[in-house]
Amino acid sequence: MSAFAVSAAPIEPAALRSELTDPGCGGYVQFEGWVRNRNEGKGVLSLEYEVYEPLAVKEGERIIAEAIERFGVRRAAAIHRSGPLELTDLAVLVGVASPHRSEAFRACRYIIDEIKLRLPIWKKEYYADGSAEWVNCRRCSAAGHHAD
Amino acid sequence: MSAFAVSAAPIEPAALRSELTDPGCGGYVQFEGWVRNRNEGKGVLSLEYEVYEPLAVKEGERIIAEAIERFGVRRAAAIHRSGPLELTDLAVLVGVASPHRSEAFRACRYIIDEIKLRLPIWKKEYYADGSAEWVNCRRCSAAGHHAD
Amino acid sequence: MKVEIRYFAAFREATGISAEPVDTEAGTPAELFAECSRRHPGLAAYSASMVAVNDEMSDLHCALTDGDTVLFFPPVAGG
Amino acid sequence: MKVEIRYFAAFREATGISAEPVDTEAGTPAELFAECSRRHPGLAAYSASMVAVNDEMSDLHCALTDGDTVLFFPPVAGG
Repeated sequence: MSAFAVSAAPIEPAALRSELTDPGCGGYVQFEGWVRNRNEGKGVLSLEYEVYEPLAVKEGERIIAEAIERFGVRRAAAIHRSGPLELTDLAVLVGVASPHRSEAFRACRYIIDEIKLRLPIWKKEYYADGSAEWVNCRRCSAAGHHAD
Repeated sequence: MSAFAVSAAPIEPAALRSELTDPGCGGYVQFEGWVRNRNEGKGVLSLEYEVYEPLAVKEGERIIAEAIERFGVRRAAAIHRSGPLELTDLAVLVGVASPHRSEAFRACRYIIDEIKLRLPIWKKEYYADGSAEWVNCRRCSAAGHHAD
Repeated sequence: MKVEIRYFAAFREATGISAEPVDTEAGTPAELFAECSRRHPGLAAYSASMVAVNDEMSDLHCALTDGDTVLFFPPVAGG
Repeated sequence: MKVEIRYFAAFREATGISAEPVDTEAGTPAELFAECSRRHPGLAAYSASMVAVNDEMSDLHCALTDGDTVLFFPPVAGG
């Protein structure tokens, strides 16, 4: 398995966990990002991820390699969904196995933080009031203008 | 489900995860303690947990309640195994769901740290050299004496 | 004063018993543990690290009362 | 100089296209984005936040060369 993957199908946490099982590891930390029913005060009904996969995979694998190098953990991997998702669906999964738990917590936190900052992935949210918006894109509009 | 449980049967992570699923939560952090093949330089073959269940459950539920109160997370639960375990078996499982991920990471870390410090649970390790030992009990022997 | 004592894990193995009723003048769990160590030489190598009284976590220097159940815990190692 | 431009997410919706070949004198992705904003008024409300050149993350002020593929990314929101 590649350390980072993009999946159009539902993510199975049990599969990632088995891939990372290692008799030399005493601690395993898993992060899951779930589709939430609210964002910045608005009711969310569903959302859609657009992923530029060639670069997301390349940069995702780089992030995993950095985490292994920086925190000395034994094994790490992550999967990000693409396409339409419903409430409570699993949007992103990160797993880290390490001899000791402290490094596993820190590496897992690092990976999800960097995934959110660096990967070419965009999220369009569909709201209860009928509107839809690319998340973060209000902030990306130039001063004095309004995005949509 | 009670927030903290002791189980003599194998722990199923998927069951805990479904119990904690919440459409108001965007972040879920799970910690798993796995039986590791080494401890303090010795090869471990298997181990056994002894749990004083009435107090472990009471104190375990207190830890979960503290984590929810202190970090403001929405939902948290944990399960600890008792009895004989083999390498890579799941010894303890902690799950925390929260609107945002930062609190979920901190609450999960708090719960596992406190479980290790406060619950009346003891671990006897069986080593490759044929010996067996209650973990931590060398440290509990008085100065000038040797535990076993 | 009569109290019930329970031993766990390494303490149970060191004493060879998991429980015993005792008649004691010990005022605290710490004094009671010292008394037990004289009765059970295997226990003399250890010091008590945690104690519970009547299924509540307690303190080695709390006051014992007649009828208490005192649980002596060796250092814990969950997780 | 000929380059290929690709637009994603909000940028694709703002321009109405996902890619276009252009002949340009722009020396950097930043200059190129300004040029695109004049051609696509919908884009004028935004500034580019991240750019990739030939499938490598790059810098808005790097030097472009003939034949490059330039990917303009709006602010990302994975996770």
